[in-house]
Amino acid sequence: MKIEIITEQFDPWELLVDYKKNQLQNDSKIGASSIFLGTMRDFNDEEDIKTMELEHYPGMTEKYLTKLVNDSIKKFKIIDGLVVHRVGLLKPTDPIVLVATWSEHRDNAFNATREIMESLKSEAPFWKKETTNNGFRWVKPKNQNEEIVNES
Amino acid sequence: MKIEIITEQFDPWELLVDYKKNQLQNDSKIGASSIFLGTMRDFNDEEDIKTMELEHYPGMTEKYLTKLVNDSIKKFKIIDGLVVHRVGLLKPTDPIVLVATWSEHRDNAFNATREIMESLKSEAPFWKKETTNNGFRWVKPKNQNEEIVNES
Amino acid sequence: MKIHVRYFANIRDLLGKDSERVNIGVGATAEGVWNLIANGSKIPKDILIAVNHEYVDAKHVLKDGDELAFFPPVTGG
Amino acid sequence: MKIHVRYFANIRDLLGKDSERVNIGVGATAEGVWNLIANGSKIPKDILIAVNHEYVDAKHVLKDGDELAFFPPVTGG
Repeated sequence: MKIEIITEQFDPWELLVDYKKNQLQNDSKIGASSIFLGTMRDFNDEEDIKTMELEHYPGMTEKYLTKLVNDSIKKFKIIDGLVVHRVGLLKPTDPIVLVATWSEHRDNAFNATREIMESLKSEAPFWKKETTNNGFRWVKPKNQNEEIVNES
Repeated sequence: MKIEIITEQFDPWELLVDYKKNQLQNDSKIGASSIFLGTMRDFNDEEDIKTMELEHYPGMTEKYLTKLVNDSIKKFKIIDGLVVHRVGLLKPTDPIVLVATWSEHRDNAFNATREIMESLKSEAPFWKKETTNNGFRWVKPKNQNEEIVNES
Repeated sequence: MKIHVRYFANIRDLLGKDSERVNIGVGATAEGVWNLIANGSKIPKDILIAVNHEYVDAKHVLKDGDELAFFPPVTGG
Repeated sequence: MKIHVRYFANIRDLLGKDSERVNIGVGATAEGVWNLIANGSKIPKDILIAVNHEYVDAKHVLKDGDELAFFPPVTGG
């Protein structure tokens, strides 16, 4: 398992290759890998986005993500899981989050990666602040009718 | 879109990086990438597997996969999709199939990659023949109670 | 009519051939071709049939020059 | 009891500080700390509260030395 909060831009594929080489090497029990990558868009809620600042709660965030992956290992019987999440100042096209799970059969990895992403989105302590042409704004979660608090 | 039937071992991450560089470059509308990789296991239905031969129906297979991805682009409003499938003689840990979809929001890419994989599994003309310690056997689909036709 | 018939996977093993060209009367179905080429073996219940790279059922009526394929349930991915 | 209080995102902006140490009587709840530090602003309806890195509700009773955090709904991923 790997949980990482990363302050610099990262290459998701290089990271996956490294992880597989060092942790999952020759694991011929793996039949399925399900990977999700979230990347920064240059447009959100009808405004161009210039940059984005991602903040987290050091200590709690790592603990929460570790729990998420451990829960998935038990619930979905996955072989292993990885979550890498960027914080700091991002620009459009930058990777934000990488989730990967490995399992014998595809159902397990598909479901695990999906559930990790949904739980991360709704409960892991991260916050996004976007810079638009009108200043900055804290992003509000989508399930709250995509409201936005403007603080230009 | 890219559909490829490949006769040699392939590196899924290199392939994704190349595709993104050449086809999706600077696409700052992409917020989500959902990737599935199927790899060969060394164990199936209670027997060790030495090698596997993957056969397809040239022409029909490519046509069917193209239709699958086109259907997904329409149904899930994904930005782009890719399917690469190995044929020929495989050994354990070899990549078998890579599916990737790209979309603005995560729901679309998650659902598209999942549906492409399920349709590919149930309808795309590929057949697996496994070599075990007892000879070879044609693999039967899992929804048929995992029956196996032994032909040693 | 002339039909190009192809066999894959364990259907090919069963029949001992991978393709052939058959002559059959106008109005013949996919199943009709099977009965002609299979030396009396019944058409397998779970067989899949394609004509010109599209799935069809056993009652599908063929046209001259069609490519007809018989194969077992697929197991890719 | 001594409580270490932390604020994140727009809660930090609202209060103009990112952390502080407060002294409060035994039996105090998370909401009690909010009322002490927030200069009269009501506790936001959608606020999230954590004690020692675990989510709790506003009525959670604190212990001496706890780390208490207030933050808005999360928007990671």
